[in-house]
Amino acid sequence: MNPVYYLYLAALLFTIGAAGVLIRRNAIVVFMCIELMLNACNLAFVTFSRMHGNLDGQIIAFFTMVVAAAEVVVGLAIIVSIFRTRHSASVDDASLMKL
Amino acid sequence: MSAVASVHSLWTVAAGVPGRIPAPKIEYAQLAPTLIVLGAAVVGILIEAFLPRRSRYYSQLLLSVVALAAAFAAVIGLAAGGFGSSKAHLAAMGAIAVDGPALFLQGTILLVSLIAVFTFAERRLDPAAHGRPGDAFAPQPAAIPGGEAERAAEKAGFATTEVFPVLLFAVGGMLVFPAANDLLTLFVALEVFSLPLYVLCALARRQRLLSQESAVKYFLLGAFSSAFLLFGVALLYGYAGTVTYAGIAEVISDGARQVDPALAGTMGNDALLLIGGALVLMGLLFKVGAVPFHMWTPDVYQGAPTPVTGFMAAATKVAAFGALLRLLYVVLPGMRWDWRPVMWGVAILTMLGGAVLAITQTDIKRLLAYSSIAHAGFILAGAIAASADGISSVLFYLAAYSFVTLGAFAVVTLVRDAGGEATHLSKWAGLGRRSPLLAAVFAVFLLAFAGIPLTSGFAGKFAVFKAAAESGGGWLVVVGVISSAIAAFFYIRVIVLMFFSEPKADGPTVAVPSVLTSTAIAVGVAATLVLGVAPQYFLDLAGHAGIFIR
Amino acid sequence: MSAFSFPLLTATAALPAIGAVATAAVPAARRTAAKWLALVFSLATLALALLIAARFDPGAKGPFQLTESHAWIRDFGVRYDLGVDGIAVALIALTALLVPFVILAGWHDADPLEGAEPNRRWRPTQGFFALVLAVEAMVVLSFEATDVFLFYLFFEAMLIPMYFLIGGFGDRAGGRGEQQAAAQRSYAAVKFLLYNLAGGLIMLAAVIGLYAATAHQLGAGTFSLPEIVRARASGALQLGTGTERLLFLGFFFAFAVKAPLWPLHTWLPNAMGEATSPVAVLITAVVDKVGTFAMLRFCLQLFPEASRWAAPVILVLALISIVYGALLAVGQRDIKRLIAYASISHFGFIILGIFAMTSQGQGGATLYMVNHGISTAALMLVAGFLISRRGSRLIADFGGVQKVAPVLAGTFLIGGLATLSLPGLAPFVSEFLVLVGTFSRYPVIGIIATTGIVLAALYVLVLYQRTMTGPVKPEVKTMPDLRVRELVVVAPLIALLLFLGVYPKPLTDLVNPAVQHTLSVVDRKDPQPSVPVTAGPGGGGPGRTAQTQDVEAAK
Amino acid sequence: MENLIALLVAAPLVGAALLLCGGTRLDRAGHWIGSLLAVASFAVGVVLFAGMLGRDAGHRALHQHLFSWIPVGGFRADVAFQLDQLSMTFVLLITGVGSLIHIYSIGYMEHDARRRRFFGYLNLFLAAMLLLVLADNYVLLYVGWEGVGLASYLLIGFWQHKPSAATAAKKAFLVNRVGDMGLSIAIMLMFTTFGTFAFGPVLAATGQTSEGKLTAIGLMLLLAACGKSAQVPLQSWLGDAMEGPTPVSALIHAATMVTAGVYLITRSGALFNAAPDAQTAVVAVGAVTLLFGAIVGCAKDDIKKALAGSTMSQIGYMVLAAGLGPVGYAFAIMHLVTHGFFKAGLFLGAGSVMHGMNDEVDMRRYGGLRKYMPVTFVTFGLGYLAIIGFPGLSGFFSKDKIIEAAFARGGTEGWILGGTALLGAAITAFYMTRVMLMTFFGEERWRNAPTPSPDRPSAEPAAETRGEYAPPHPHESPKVMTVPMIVLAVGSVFAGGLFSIGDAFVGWLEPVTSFSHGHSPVSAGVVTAATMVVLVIGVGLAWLMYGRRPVPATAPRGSLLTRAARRDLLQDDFNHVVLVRGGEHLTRTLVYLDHSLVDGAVNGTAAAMGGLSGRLRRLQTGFVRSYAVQMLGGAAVLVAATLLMRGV
Repeated sequence: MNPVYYLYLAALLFTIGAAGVLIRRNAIVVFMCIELMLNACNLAFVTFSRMHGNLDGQIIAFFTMVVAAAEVVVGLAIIVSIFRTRHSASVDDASLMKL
Repeated sequence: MSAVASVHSLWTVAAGVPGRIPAPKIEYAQLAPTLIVLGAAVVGILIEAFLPRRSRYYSQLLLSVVALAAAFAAVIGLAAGGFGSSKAHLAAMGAIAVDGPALFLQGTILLVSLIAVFTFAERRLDPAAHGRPGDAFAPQPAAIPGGEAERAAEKAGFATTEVFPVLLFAVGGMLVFPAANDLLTLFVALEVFSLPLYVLCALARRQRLLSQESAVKYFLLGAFSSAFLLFGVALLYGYAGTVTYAGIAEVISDGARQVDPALAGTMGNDALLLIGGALVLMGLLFKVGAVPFHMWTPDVYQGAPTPVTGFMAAATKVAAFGALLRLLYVVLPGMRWDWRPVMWGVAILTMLGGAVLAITQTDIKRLLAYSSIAHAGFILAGAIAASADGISSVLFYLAAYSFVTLGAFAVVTLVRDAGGEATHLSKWAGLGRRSPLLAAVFAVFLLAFAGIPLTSGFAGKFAVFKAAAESGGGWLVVVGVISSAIAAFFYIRVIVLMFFSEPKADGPTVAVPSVLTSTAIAVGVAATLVLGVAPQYFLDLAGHAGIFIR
Repeated sequence: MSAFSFPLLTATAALPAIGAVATAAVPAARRTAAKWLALVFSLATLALALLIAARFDPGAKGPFQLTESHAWIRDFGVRYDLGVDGIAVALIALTALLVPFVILAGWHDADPLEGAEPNRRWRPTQGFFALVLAVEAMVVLSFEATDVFLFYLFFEAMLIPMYFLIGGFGDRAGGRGEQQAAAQRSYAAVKFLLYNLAGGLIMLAAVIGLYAATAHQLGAGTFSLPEIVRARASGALQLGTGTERLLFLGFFFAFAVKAPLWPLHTWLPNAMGEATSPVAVLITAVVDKVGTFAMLRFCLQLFPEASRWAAPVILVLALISIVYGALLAVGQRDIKRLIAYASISHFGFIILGIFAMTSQGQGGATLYMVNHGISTAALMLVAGFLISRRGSRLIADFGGVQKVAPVLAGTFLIGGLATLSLPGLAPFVSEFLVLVGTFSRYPVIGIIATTGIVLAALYVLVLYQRTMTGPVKPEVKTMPDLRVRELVVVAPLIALLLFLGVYPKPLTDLVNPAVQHTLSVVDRKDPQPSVPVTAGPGGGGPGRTAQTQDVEAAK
Repeated sequence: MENLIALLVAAPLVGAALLLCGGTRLDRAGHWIGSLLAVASFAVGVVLFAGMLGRDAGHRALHQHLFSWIPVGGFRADVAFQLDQLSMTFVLLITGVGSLIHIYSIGYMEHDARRRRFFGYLNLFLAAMLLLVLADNYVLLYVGWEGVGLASYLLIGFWQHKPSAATAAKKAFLVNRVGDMGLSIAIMLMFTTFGTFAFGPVLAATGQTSEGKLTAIGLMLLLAACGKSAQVPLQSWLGDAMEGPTPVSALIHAATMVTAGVYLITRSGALFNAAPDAQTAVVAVGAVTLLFGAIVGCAKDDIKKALAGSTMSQIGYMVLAAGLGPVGYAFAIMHLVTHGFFKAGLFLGAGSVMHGMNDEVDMRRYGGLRKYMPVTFVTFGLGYLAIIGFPGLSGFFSKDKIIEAAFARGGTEGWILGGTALLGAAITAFYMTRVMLMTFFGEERWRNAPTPSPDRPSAEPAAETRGEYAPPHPHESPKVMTVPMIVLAVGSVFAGGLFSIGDAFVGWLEPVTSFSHGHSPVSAGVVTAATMVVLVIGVGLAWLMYGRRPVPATAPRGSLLTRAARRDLLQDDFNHVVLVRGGEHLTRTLVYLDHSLVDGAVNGTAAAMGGLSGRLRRLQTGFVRSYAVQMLGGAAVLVAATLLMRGV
């Protein structure tokens, strides 16, 4: 199978993720969409790695996972704390600062 | 030696398959600044875990100061050893560059961080609740604002001393960021310094709702942008088959050769290069706060604890511009004709946008945020000059700007009323009457922002505009000048407010800072004036540091 | 000048700067000490300025004397280059001369309000005098700088202390509320700063452009005026018509704002109206002169071709300034704004003289700068004394002052007569030279400009009539005459006006070589008379009239 | 000898400086110092005159070069004096009449608290006037020219507390400034044409340049002369100038300063001779003014204004004469000198009358005063006879010559000019007789004047305090006032005759002004006879109207011409409507435009920036998702732009 299809898939996933960030209100879901985007990147890395025949892409994918995990830790901490304060996980509620 | 060697051997054994992948060679000495800072951060975590609460503050402070100073000394040592010029090379298997710009920027970041640590550690400003000194951070960030737990924590005199190791982690990431010589390191460094910043933003003692909101905004948008950056990295990897800067640059300049013809569809595909390059640029432009990726800046600057804002505004900008410079000058010079016009547009938008938007601001921190956007535009003008002058002028500007910014935010921490810092501009009315010295100092910073001669702001602005003009960006200079004029308007408005308005009866008081914040402000003023009046030495430094290793 | 290694020029600028710091450091309670300190420093500066004038040799070769040169910011091609020509010497002397008077006249301007609660930190008095000295230092340096960048630096930097002087200290004007007065003051200060900053920033673009051009063509960028002039003369530096014109406009714009030239003038009436009189004097008599000075020194010498190209338009603008400023002065209801518009008219004359590019025009313009400084200082300071007595700036609030305070009225009249360029007083010499110089190249413009002298008479006399003559208004009945301090301020200025009106030769001798140098750089020669008269012009040598009579008898 | 010239100017200058800066210490002696220095200057003048007489005609001119004044490039203005016969004449007139008036003023200003200052101003005037006539170049002349203008301004407005005086002073200065504009343009023209503006070289070089240029210079000089000498169209200030104290009117606005225009034209004779068109203009101005002034003089009830109209008219004669060229220069100057005597005398007489009449100036409230002030009556009467040209008195000789010269112009022009001059003489006789009759003859109308002066308070300060009408007690003035009047009366009687003996005056001036006899179409005798006839007609008419019939104490409405003449032939109204009103509108409009347009443009830009900022701000909604949308959009644009650059 032509590896390019995986690239298309990656692009699609990335777009879905980005759209989700724009559309969804719940911070957790938004966050998950971002994770989806990162995973789309991973897919692209692995695909390119396969196409180029070197391992760089795969290694990068591992790194990305680690980073994403770290991001989850920090992100969840922040989201949970704001949820405790406001009893809401809607990102639209956090709009005190504007203009 | 033996300990280092054993750790090394452990690592190589763990990572490598003998015979197939060569053992990586790590130049520990040349990476010393980063390693010292990250090591200190780890030690800081251990302190949090094992030392009793009352001794944590001083130990953390001491540790941070010593670590940053030591790292700075290491940078100086490296520079003195010629790593900034003749001996510049790529360390850690080509992942990290040890060259002039990297060392200059690392030095700047370390100095800025050192001063930021002082402002982080300031405990005299907040009126002592329950007889306990309070810094700018929430005593128990996990507690619900205004809740029982928070009050108890406050009463017990808790302090979030974790901020110091967190800060050190961020600094560690920033040190790597401008030195990163491949896209993976770039991404990892980006996350390493971003994640601690997200946390730091959420820790304000007062107005915690705003603080948390700023953190969540910063986090979501930051993660969003780093996803774009990562996708850009993926595309560039797809284009070049490698993520090292040199490798990509080589592919760009030589075109697709020695490649499996079957892969020609992706390898050397210009669309991949262009889209990938643009997305990576976008990720960096987000960090420097360039229009149209600036939206987070005002909100985050306003909500974050002011010491953190100061640190962020100064150090992040230095690190991000360093990375941007390296990317533009090392990776993408071959496609200069593609990115320069686009970056011109971004620079123009950023200069004008920041200046125009700042006019109607009413909060001093938001105002400074928009001002930082405008400054990002000026720096961009120099950065895209595509000449050695461009590099050195940006380096100089960054150094000059970061001290002014730190000083300005340090001043902001001093003006307080019952609700904490009084950041609304109307409360600053008549400050010059109440506290002429403070107002004068702030005026100096504002004038430096406005680029009035004899301040560092002017020297920096002149340097970047000169570089831009010499490389054919005459109109960029004109736009820059116009937006400077617009920008002058709101800086002056603040001065008017401070000096020529009658103080309000219920106006804020000016807290008397301890030696820590005083030092920060004093260093800011000194740097502003010295770099303004006698910039030659520092221009020389920046000039010598103006060559990237490739 | 190697034999004389003492850095006189630096010292002249450094002294007031030191004075500023010293004055600012005086504790809050020792206000009077601060005043005296400032006065002493300004007098010492005057002494140094006179020393410069004494050391200066008008006949010496080379454009600049007493030069100092040190490396400064190599990366920007900037050197700390100082040097003076006759024009600069004259203007430095003017500045150093006026500042002591400004200090003396403003002796009580910055005193804290009576009944104000004592504030240990707030030291407006010290601040006022320190700022005045700071302005002096920067103005002197910008007169001395022969490096474009160095000049620019101080040209811009002086805005800051000026800004604080305008916005921070105003008349204790009754009538309006203190709040409203403060609002108008800060509006004026902001307007002043923004106008000038905008001008300065546009100039910055041109400065950078100049650097880029020199760096491109000479190898290393330079800002040295003599070097650039030399390079242009030798052909090593050719800017190209378009570039030169753009750069010229960038420079000129800044100077035209500062000078100020119509239609960039509207900041001046606000600034002069709201500032205290001594500060208004500082603005119009000292700081604004940097603008016209810079036109002469930088616009013309750096961009001779563009200057000639732009001259007709600039002359027309100057002409508009002259007439327009005068007409608006007539229509003012506020004494200080009236003087401000009068100054706009006068600056029109100065610019007219500069761009007429004749030796009379430029020599006259230079004298005009000096004379206008003195005359406006005299008029404005007396006006300030008047205003402070009545607590109002409105002309309509005065009347019959002459009867109660004859000395004040007399000095006011002399200041006014100087403003309308009465022969015998210094401004006449300069105005007449400007007119003659303009006329000899552009007769029509010269003639239209001459109407300025009628309009000047109109606004001065209307002002005098409405304030000083007529029945004594009840509010001015108890007005005291000039005090000793005030007399000490005004009398020397008037004496100087008279002296320079009767014997301006020291000044013309000082200025003429510099003007000739400028003209030679611009490559312009005076128009020759159509009928050259062989007999030496001027004074009557014996026998000449006998010859005349013979000619006439022959008819 | 020539070193004395500076002393002429220096003496009164020192006086002015002393008196104006000396402070109240000098209040008691101020008038003596002032008078003494004026007399000293006169004495120096006499010494110089004697010296001059001692030399032969070709070498009488003296020069004194003091210092180089404004040397810039080719422009060399020096402070240098030239004392030739023309200047000498003026010096003697100025210092002589000046000294007399100083002395007169001692008495006249006795009760004025600011007498010291008055004398200071008078001294200042003398100095400036002497500078004017002694200068050897036009620029220095210009200094004196404006200097006398200043002195005139100060003295007209001496009683500054009166708005009318202050306004009159301002008006005088302004109108003069218009003239001065002419002088400065003339100087500029000279400089560009000849490269110099010293009398000698300029006048010597008139032959070498085009007539057009000379005409331009001449016209500009004429404009200057019109301003200073109150000639049409710049005459409007002189009537108002009568607001000044009477000695001032006598000295400045009758005898000396107003004649400076005649001096200027005569001095520039060589230039005018080469520019006939300019001369024609001069003649026309003179002719028009002599009628204008005379007509105005007929209608005024204010004694000083009537005399002012007369002055205007007489100077019109002089200007007319000066415009005739070498034929008339000498006569112009001669009439100037004799006029100096009799007009100063008349004004001093008027002052004396006012002094005795509670400062009343309205002639309709005089009448029958000859009994109360005999000396004044006699001296005034002699002046009167002199001015109307009564045979044997000064005016007869000088005016007659001018009329002759006017006819000698030849052709239609000659007839018109001569006729005008004759008509002027008739009107002169009329209005002067009217003044004489209304003041010194008829019933004593001042005993029960019905109402206070209607149009305006009288010229003197006492008017301010005057409430109820109290009849004055006319009395003769003190010696210190009458003696100068007597001296001037003597001059009015004999000067003309003296000058005419053997054409002494013409001969004296000839080296400077040159002289040529004109060829009159009518013989001198006929002219003289005609003059006599019109004189009788004028006097008779006046006697019919004012001698036989009683004079109403309030002015009747009068004919249209009378009313127009009272208002200076509507010229002031024209000025008011066109210049004053128009100017006010113009300045008001400009002030408005300056605020709304020039300032508005800048403020508008600032406001637009603010508006833009306010609008752009709304993009910052506070919602993370909207930020993300914008970032995405930005990324898309960035990518698209990058692709576009490559043209992919």
